[in-house]
Amino acid sequence: MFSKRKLFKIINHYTSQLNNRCSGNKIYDLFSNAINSKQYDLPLDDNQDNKFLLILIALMSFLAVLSLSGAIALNSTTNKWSSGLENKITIEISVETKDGHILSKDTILKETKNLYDTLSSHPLIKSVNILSNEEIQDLISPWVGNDLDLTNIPLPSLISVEIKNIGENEFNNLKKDIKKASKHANIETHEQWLSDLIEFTKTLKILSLLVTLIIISITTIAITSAVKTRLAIHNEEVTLLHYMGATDNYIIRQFQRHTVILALKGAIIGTVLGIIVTLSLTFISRSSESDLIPVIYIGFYAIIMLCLVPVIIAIITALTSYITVLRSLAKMP
Amino acid sequence: MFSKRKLFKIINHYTSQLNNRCSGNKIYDLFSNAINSKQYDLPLDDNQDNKFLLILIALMSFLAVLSLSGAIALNSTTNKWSSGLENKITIEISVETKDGHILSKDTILKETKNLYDTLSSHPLIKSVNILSNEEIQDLISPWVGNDLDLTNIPLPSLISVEIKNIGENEFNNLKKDIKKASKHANIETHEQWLSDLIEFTKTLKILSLLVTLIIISITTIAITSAVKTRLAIHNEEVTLLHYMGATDNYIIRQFQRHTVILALKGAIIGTVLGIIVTLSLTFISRSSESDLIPVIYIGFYAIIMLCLVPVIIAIITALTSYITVLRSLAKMP
Amino acid sequence: MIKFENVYFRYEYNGEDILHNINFTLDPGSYHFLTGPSGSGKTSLTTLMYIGNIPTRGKITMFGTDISKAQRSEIFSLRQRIGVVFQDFRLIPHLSTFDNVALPLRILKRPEDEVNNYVNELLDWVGLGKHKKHLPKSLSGGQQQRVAIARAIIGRPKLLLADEPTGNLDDEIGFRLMGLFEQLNRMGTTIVIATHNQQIIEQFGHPCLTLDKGHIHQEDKRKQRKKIRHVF
Amino acid sequence: MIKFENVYFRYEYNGEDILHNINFTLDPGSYHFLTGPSGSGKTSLTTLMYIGNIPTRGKITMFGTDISKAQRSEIFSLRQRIGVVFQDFRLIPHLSTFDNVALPLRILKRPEDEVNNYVNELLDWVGLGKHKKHLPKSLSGGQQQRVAIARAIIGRPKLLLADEPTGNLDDEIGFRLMGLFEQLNRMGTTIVIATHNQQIIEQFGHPCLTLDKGHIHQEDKRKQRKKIRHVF
Ligand SMILES: Nc1ncnc2c1ncn2[C@@H]1O[C@H](COP(=O)(O)OP(=O)(O)OP(=O)(O)O)[C@@H](O)[C@H]1O
Ligand SMILES: Nc1ncnc2c1ncn2[C@@H]1O[C@H](COP(=O)(O)OP(=O)(O)OP(=O)(O)O)[C@@H](O)[C@H]1O
Ligand SMILES: [Mg+2]
Ligand SMILES: [Mg+2]
Repeated sequence: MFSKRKLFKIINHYTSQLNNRCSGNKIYDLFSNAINSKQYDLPLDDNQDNKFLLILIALMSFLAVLSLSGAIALNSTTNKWSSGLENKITIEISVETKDGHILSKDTILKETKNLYDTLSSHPLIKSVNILSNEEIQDLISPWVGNDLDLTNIPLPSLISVEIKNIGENEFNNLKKDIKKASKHANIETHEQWLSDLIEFTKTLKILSLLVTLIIISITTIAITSAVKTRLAIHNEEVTLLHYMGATDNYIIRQFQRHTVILALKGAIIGTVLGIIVTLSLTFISRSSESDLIPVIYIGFYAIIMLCLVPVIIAIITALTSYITVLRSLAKMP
Repeated sequence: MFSKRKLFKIINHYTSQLNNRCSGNKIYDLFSNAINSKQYDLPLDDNQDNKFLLILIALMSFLAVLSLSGAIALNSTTNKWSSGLENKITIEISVETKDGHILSKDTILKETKNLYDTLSSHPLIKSVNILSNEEIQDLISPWVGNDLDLTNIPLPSLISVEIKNIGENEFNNLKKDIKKASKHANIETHEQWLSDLIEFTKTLKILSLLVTLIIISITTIAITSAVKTRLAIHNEEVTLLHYMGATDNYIIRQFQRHTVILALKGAIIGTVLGIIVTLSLTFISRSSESDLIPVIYIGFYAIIMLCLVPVIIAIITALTSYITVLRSLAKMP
Repeated sequence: MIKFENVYFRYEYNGEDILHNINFTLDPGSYHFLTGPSGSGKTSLTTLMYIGNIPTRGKITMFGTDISKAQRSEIFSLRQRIGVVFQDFRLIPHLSTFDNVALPLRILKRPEDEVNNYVNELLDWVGLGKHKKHLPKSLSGGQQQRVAIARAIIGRPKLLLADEPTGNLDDEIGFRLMGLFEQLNRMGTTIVIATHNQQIIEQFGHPCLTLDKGHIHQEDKRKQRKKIRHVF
Repeated sequence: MIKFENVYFRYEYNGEDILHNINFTLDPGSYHFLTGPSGSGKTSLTTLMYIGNIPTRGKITMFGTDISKAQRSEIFSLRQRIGVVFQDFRLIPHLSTFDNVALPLRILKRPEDEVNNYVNELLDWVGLGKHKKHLPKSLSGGQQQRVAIARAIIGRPKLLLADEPTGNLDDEIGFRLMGLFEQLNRMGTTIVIATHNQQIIEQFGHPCLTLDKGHIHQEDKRKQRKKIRHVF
């Protein structure tokens, strides 16, 4: 015990020097407080509330991890969708125009050729591909059947275009260029359903933000009330320490260290459980054959991110208990 | 305050005399304890656990009321069924016998007459009623239609019999008598589906018993732990009272009165809520036209019974705190 | 009244004998001082006398009852005949001065008007008439001690054990209370006062039990020192 | 060192003035007794001196700082220069004797080996060498008081306030501790001892502040009574 104390004394010495140098730096204080103190003058540990707080924080971080990993999975999935679909458009020159005219095979062929030439050399286009008649037949065969001879029927022309990552303005320019090259071209982007999807994703993201906010509020409230209870229980001892010249920081340190350790314990338990559940869901989603269950993808970095949950909760706890204790100490003479 | 004390003194005087007379009567002690004490020497009221215990007991009695009223509703419904059906049997003399012969109209008529005579004078039978051809036509018309002329078709004979409340043995005797009177009679009791129903009801009753048991256990555990916490917090004061010659009863009274009042408060809140929910469900079930929702019937006496829930919870609380405090007091010198 | 025979005592927690082979008899109506240096075991011995602890070995007889053989209900009625002034007062923090003092009477189920009369009279006598409704924490040290004394004597105990009853009192009120103890003693109460205040011991000159590291010496200082009874 | 000018004080809860128009100055290095009957306001006055309460009216100057104008951090450093023996000890119940006494040094962030040396030495000196690891509740009343005294002086305070420091001690150890206070005083500590023990006041003969129902009288008993310094 002696040598430990000595060690802590040395650490204390340097950190207090550091403290003095950047005395305005409250965040730094916050951590040095929570880490440096080795001894409790207050019997904070033998409190029945502790277990409750531990479980609450474990639950909260469990929920936080689940909501976060949900958001991450959603994000990576929509990214895949977008990258797979967002930059592809299909241009159709249909046989029947909007005003009801039937285009001749020659007109269609000419406009297609025209379009292809324009697009191949267009700076915003990655690749252009005219669908062959066979490909078109494949596409429409589910509706008309395979036996139908299409040779004599005027087929629409379909051009699949992969465009570069561009902004909306450039995309509008591209649209104009296409219209210029072929006045009968219909541009089919995947905008509509994709924007629906993105809208939905946004809602989910807001929801997960909301969950996070609720979690933070509940954690803050729980810690505040726990610290207040402890302050009330140990009011006599706290007053005594005050009378003996203990600074606010000295007293705050005791509470802070206690609550931060408790919160860290709870948060780590909750986070580990949350990550286990997330990973299990990921594996289940991958191994399942059903199309109903989308494949969840949680990357390595995402898991690293999830591991930040306890750190964030520790920071919230440190801050909350700092402020709570300081406030009630300020009321003492 | 003074006159109140005096009043209590007088009550105390008489009850303590009563107590002395039936000193072995612990149950009596239990209540006189919980009711007589007017003053707390221990500051049991300013405890944060109180609110928790109150809510828990309110929840428990709410659940108890719901489970109880469910059981009552079930009971009254099955009673209605049973009283309506259990004592009625139908005797059929069908046109086609089991081995395929077709009975003549005369045979049927003769056997029916025979049966009616036997049953009318049978000591176990309340009433006998031969269904007229019109009644039978009404019964079978959903299958064969109204237009069919039944006059030339041999109709089965149906006798509806109301029997007295009898045991299984007597019922078997009755069966034999019927067989003797008409060898072609088929006796249709409502035994099978009714026993299924009764089986189901039994399961539900066991379930509600289980719920009640769980509620009692949780309540008991919660009160025990609450009392233990209070004993631990006020250990010094309890020891002091002991040293001053306070009997176990004197100390138990303080805890008991506190917990009983708390439990009564919680139980009344929960019970009132439970009864409100039950009555609402009853009215909804009656006003609804749908056949899917059975009409729930909760009588006046049933509601009186539900009002016993707080009383029972108060008794459990009184007993639990009595035992808990006594046990830990026994450990003191 | 009280008889200790070969009594040994240790606190479980500690493991060392605090009291060694204690033998003495206190007659009914006697008045003894219990003295000895700090930590010699005065409070521990007092605790045994109000059955706050059970001796590790030996036999204690109180009011003619062997306490190791007494039933639980007997212990209660024994304790109801004993008044104790604790060294650390042990007032109940949420009860007013009045209710703290009334406690023994309420435990004895005395009628409430009797309680009122007795408590008010005694509180006035010890100079706490103005502080009846105060909580212990808003009383001065000496006032708390007077509440503790009042609580110990309100029930007219057969045996009064006072542990350092004047440590926080000024001489005037201290002697006043010692005089009250004399009066009680004359009315038949057996009194044991643990104190290190030699002045008081000398002045009142009652026989003295002296503890030294857990061993007891019984000496009668009545012979050696002059009584100062004229104070009252 | 300490200057009270027209100080009035009341506890909010009570509503009556406890201290009336208190005026006095204590020079650095002085030694004063504070006396007066029980309930006269000794503890209340002491509380004002360690800034445990703020006067209702009037001005208190400590170490040259007007405490009503002092900043929070100044108050902390003022208090760190004051040692207090509380009348009710106020030991921290879950800390051992050692840790209780070490507390002021730890608040001052003294090196841990220094803390060890100081505390062990002092505890041996006050006769608690064997009780270093005991919790307050397993100490006798006098032992607790000695822990409280040791805690007050361990930090070599500039000002020592002791409220009834010998109420639970036998004469021998009591005088021993009073001697320790003399020594501290000779080394420069200003000392104020609230006591009703006239014997001690007479024997040590320091100037005496007498409180009576909240009014103060300053008298120098040094002239009237002979000093008994030969005890040490
Ligand atoms: N609860 C306890 N657990 C363990 N040891 C104890 C306990 N109470 C007292 N002791 C020890 O027993 C010894 C005697 O203590 P006791 O309180 O009886 O002394 P005392 O004569 O009353 O002293 P004082 O005059 O200081 O009050 C002391 O050494 C003390 O440390
Ligand atoms: N916290 C408080 N709230 C209200 N009144 C108080 C409080 N503390 C003390 N008093 C009152 O103030 C008066 C002075 O009390 P104080 O403790 O200063 O007296 P004291 O001189 O120390 O007495 P003693 O010698 O008995 O310790 C007393 O009448 C007391 O009832
Ligand atoms: Mg003692
Ligand atoms: Mg005082």
